[in-house]
Amino acid sequence: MTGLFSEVFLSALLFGAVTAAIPLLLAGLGEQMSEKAGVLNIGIEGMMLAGAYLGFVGAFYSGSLWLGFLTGAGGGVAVALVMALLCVRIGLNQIVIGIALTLGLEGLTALLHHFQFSRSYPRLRAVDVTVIPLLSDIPVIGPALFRQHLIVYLAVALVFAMGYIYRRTQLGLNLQAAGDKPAALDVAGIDVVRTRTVAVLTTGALAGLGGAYLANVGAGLFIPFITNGAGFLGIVLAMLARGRPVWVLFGALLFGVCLSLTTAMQVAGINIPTDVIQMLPFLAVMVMLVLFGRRASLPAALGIPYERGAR
Amino acid sequence: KSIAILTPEEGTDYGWNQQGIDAAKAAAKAAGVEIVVAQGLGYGDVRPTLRELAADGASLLIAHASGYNTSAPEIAKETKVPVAIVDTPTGLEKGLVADYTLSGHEGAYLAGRLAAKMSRSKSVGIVVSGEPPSWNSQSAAFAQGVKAESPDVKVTYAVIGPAAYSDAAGGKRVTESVIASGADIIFGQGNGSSFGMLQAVETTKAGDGGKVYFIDVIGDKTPIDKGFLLSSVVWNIEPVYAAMIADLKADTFGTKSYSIGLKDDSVKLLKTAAIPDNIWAEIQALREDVISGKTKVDPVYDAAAVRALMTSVAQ
Amino acid sequence: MSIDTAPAAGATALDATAAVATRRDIQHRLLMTLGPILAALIIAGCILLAVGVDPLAYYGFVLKRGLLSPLGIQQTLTRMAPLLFLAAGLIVAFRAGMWNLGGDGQFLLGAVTAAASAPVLVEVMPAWLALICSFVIAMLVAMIWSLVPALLRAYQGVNEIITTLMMTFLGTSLANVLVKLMFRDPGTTVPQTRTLPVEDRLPRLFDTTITSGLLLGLVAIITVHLVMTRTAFGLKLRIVGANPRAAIHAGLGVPKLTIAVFAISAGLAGLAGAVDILGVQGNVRADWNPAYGLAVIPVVFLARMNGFAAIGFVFLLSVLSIGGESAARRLGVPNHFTLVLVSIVLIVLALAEYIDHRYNQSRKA
Amino acid sequence: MSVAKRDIVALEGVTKRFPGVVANDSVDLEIRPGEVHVLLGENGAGKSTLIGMLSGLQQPDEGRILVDGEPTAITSPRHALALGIGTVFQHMMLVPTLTVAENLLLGGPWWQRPKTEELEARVAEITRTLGITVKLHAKVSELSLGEQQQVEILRAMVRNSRLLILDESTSMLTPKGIDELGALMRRLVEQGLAIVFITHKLKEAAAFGDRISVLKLGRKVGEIPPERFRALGEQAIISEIVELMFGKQKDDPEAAERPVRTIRAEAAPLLEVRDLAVAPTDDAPGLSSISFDICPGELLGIAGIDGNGQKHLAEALAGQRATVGGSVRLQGTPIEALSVGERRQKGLRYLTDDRLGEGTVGTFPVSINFFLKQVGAAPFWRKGVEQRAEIDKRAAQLVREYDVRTPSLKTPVARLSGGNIQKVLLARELAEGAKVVIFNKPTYGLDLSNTLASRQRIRDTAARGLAVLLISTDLEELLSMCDRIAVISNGSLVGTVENADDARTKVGRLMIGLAA
Ligand SMILES: Nc1ncnc2c1ncn2[C@@H]1O[C@H](COP(=O)(O)OP(=O)(O)OP(=O)(O)O)[C@@H](O)[C@H]1O
Ligand SMILES: Nc1ncnc2c1ncn2[C@@H]1O[C@H](COP(=O)(O)OP(=O)(O)OP(=O)(O)O)[C@@H](O)[C@H]1O
Ligand SMILES: [Mg+2]
Ligand SMILES: [Mg+2]
Repeated sequence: MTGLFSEVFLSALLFGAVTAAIPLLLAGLGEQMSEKAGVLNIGIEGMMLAGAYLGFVGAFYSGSLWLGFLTGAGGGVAVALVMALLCVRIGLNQIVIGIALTLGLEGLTALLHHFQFSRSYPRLRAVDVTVIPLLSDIPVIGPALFRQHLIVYLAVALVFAMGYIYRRTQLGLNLQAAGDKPAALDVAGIDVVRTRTVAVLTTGALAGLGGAYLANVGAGLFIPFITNGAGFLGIVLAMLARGRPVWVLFGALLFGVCLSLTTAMQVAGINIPTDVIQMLPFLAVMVMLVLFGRRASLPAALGIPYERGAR
Repeated sequence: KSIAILTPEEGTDYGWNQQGIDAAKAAAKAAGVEIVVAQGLGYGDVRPTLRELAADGASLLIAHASGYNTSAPEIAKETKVPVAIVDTPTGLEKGLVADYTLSGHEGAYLAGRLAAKMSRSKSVGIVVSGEPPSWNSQSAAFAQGVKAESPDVKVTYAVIGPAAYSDAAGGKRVTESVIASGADIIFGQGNGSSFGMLQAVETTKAGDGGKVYFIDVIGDKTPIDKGFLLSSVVWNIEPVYAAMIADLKADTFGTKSYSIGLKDDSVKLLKTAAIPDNIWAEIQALREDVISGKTKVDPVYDAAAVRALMTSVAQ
Repeated sequence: MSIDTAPAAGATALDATAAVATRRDIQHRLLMTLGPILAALIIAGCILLAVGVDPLAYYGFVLKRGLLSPLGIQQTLTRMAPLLFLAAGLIVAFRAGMWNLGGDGQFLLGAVTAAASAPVLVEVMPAWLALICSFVIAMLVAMIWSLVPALLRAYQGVNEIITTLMMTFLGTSLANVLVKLMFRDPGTTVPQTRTLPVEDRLPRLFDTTITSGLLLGLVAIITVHLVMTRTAFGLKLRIVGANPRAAIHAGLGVPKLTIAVFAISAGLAGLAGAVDILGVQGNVRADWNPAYGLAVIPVVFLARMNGFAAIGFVFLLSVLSIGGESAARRLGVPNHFTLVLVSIVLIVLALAEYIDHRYNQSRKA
Repeated sequence: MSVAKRDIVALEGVTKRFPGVVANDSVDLEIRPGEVHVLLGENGAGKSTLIGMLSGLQQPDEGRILVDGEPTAITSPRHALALGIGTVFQHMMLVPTLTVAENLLLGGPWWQRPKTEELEARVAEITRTLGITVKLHAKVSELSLGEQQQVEILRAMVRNSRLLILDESTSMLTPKGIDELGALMRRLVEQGLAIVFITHKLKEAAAFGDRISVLKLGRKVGEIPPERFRALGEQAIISEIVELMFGKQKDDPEAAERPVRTIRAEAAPLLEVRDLAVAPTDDAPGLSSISFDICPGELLGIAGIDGNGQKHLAEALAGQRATVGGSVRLQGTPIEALSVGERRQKGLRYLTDDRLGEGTVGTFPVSINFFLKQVGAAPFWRKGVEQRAEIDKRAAQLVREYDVRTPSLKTPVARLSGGNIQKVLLARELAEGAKVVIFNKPTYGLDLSNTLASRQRIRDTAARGLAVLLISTDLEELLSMCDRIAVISNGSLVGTVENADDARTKVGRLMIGLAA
């Protein structure tokens, strides 16, 4: 089998794994922030779709990928704004609104695509990569990991930035308090609603960015339902990661690698039904849960709207 | 008098749905009947739509998806309105159910020959988003064509994933991997995800630094091509629908299966500027051989069989 | 996410004033449901206008095709059957405080096993018995599928949102594998299970095309409602849901109840799959996933986990999806618009409930 | 009025309404530096609501609040903090998953790194003057309730409050802790702070206060200004308060005599516990070799500082917590292997200290909460089907018998006042078939009249010949009721004392680790 796998191919596989992992990573990091602050954000799939659509529109009409990422993040924020308004400010049920937003954006983006692109199917140019000197010369790993678009490095850097925020800043304390005991945060003089709103909007920005990456870099185009459940995977990753950004990264990479493994096995001509291979990442996670499935430490106030002085 | 066609997705995909709808429109126009298009119905339950169309007076319901071949005959019996279904040659019923099994395998075989002739790297790839029978038969025939042309040419087969019809990112990712494994011609089948494949072809260089070419199926993506489309196995379903309408009028509906093939150009290979004339001439000669029966191409519909075949031709 | 106990109260009211109050309450409820729907239709109408479609014509078709025409209403009622089972399953889980988000996986596995067993069984036994056996098999398979999340939650405290989501991804894949590799109909090239003949399926009601699965669904959801509100078992589950620590304090076997909740909830989802197959579809095709579960979840919340209210909302959802499909076709809007419509209706209903609640509070103060 | 003693905060005609209740009804109040202003009143009198408005959690519906003489709308907790109003709330307001230091740091500008060093220095300074120690780097969830309360007081200090509000802050403290808190308050007012101190214990009010205001049903019904306060002795103050609160003259109501009961010495113990052991958890030490007997009609008290294993003991006896050794016999039959329900069947009852957390289901009607531990039992359920008429009948009976004040049987139990919720629990646990009853802090958070009523219930229980285990952190309560008092410390019983004249000192010695 080794003969089959040229260096170029292996590195393409790894590259593919990273490309598939980045949207999951961004969605997972975003969801993690909401959950930390006590908001179960089921609408993240809708935020990703909004990001994918607007991100593509931005990149396509401006010709600039960066502008695309910006509009994509903006799209996610716009949806998050609705969520923040309805679920954080006035305290509607987060699951109802989350699912409704996801359904609505599935429909809306498909509708817009139909009227706008369903005849022309525009596609973007190839993505410019930033080559990291020296590191990119490492065989196999180099081209896969160190010849990526700048946003990929930024996304990975974000993991560590988030870790820093959570552990070392007042904002991190605020977020954790908002999720574990919002009343305590409130009497400490920090507005819980504002803190949670910030968290939800950040989620929207990250999910939107993830969607934009998926459309602009992952696919190079937009089609309806392009996210294919990536948002829900993000929720799972965030919950598995127990508040640690690094674990979101690991989880996202696991999924990406499993996807590439599927391709690798097929190219190697191993005759296993794809449906079976496709179950691999989920099976892996389930096995992990069964083996190490200690109590997932979710924030105590997760899913519960905060109202000052309510009893 | 009117006929109705039902498709799972919108008829703007330069593929299965669009070819079906365009053909039905053309056939209806030629026959002077009205046409009702019900598109984007999804792969769920179409019985409500079938019943409604029947109640609205359609005299033929074309259920243009293999997913509809259980519900449509049932509704035909219930409402006594004739239906046409796909991929079910055994389901014929006089006056009620006709089958049209569309397989472009003959065309795919030619595409395989073409790809083998044109591949610089002696390596071609097949990327599919799922494994429905009509795609399987083309994947298999394509591989057979490649091997018939030159046993040295490597064929790589990759499925994006189950129900990955809209996974454009997956299409791009898998296609890029296949290109990295050496392929410089991609035979791609997928609905939404085929645009991802196209994108991969357009943005990835082959191993020798040259262009990678794409061979499409069913529809004609020339209008949106950026110069990477090598060919397409184009299906023209209009003759099938025309024959159905004729049979309906002649009271012979439901007595035969309809199909498409190279013979009447209902399956044909698209000629693009990327194909040199001499190679195109050779392909045309091969086409004659297939039509005359000198070359036999048997369709393989089963996914497991296709994968077994791919394993055997991979090396 | 509090569990509402209102239906438990108020039921003993029998005297005249209470009857008047109840009637006013029902009127109020109706107003608070129809009002928001109207508002949602107006908002969605603006989107229609924006894409150049006459909203009145659109809604006209929705009403006509989903509700008022004999054909339309029959389709609507038929569509309700699996949704009712799913809603019943979710009511059990949500009232017991367990977020079973794995309905789609359980539904599909139930559907596949029902589709695999029924055509075989009808050949060896009377059709009615075969149907019953298939229902039981579907239910059991779905129950077994829920065992992993149930055990993890009951004995390890692993959050069930993660596990049920994972199991639904897995279940969808597994259902495909089963269809393609194990239960495939050898008689066709299309990857699907064998087809249960129309005459062996669940009988239709009277002379219509409405499946008797509708009745089963109604029975299921009403039974669930009564069990949850009127029996000791239902009360135990509600205690677990409302305050798990109180359940332990009161000596309830929380782990066992947890497993029971998952089993019942998943079993009902499995039955939902079976009723769709045995009543309507007749077989399962590869890659088939109607994803009903996702739309039913908010519906159950909006109904405040009340079975009767859920019936109403499921009806609404069916009207919108059947009528919307038809209207979209006639006016050249992509079918996806139905999703937008449903989403807006859900959001506006949730908002209306909030405003109503606020209004009541300020009136009391 | 002297210039130096200008009000820091004054309330003028403040009214606050909630759905169905007027929590504060045009209340006037002056809060001055250098004074401990004690707020008294029954449960629900509106004390905490008043505090809520001072700390920015709520806004008055009518009236105004003056800060330094200026009418000020205190719009948010942040605003209150900025005005120098620091509050220790009745309910714990710490984030359990953060460390003490992090909790103290909460509230800083969001973009900054927490200023840990600065905090440490400041805390060191404050704790030195206050004479307390805190574990800055321990997680709050690992602290005992008493320690948590200290952290909250510390937090108010760290923020440089000019006005410190303590809402029932002594409820979790030991007698020694209470005295220390009293001394601390004294030092603080001497430094020029103003303090508002809320308590249900009249002795504390008399001992620590300078000025007393009494609330009743949301109205201020009386005030004892400092001049009068100093003029009166403790007894006089208490009887004046009692008159204000209850309107009838009565001497120190808590000093009810312990009725002399005779326990037949030869009677076999109803409950025998031998060498009971429980594994430790995050928030409490494990139990080791706990042994004691209780005879019919006997009232055994368990004294000790909160968090020394009392809850584990109660839960292990009730069957809610797994044991790792030892035996429990009820009327001679071993019950350690039985489940919660089976033990209840045998007559073992456990009245939890966590009324809303585990004792009741807050959203369920009062009627159902009477039968939470009997779900499925006849005659309230037949063949598993709820018999609503039977339930309502019996519930109505219990409501009458135990004087539960509830608008209706259908009212969600969480809407009731703490005292009334406690009555529901008492009714549930003492209903037919009880033989051994464990009371865990039965009067915690209750006002005077409810406390007295509950204590009477407990005495009556023992008088009926039941064995009673009374766990309490309130030494006075134990001394006034028990036959014997055992002291628990760090998970084991360090001694048992007959409740005779010198019991107070003996128990006190045991509690601080000396031999009796
Ligand atoms: N959220 C609420 N909504 C409506 N009424 C309430 C609410 N909370 C409390 N009440 C009512 O206010 C009254 C007093 O409640 P609170 O909890 O303050 O009582 P309490 O004074 O502690 O009682 P007790 O003296 O018996 O301990 C109760 O009779 C209750 O019915
Ligand atoms: N957020 C709220 N919503 C509704 N009612 C409330 C609310 N907060 C307080 N109340 C009601 O206002 C009244 C006063 O309550 P408050 O908590 O101020 O009493 P309290 O004097 O502090 O009693 P306790 O001694 O039990 O602490 C009670 O009847 C209570 O039920
Ligand atoms: Mg109270
Ligand atoms: Mg209070």
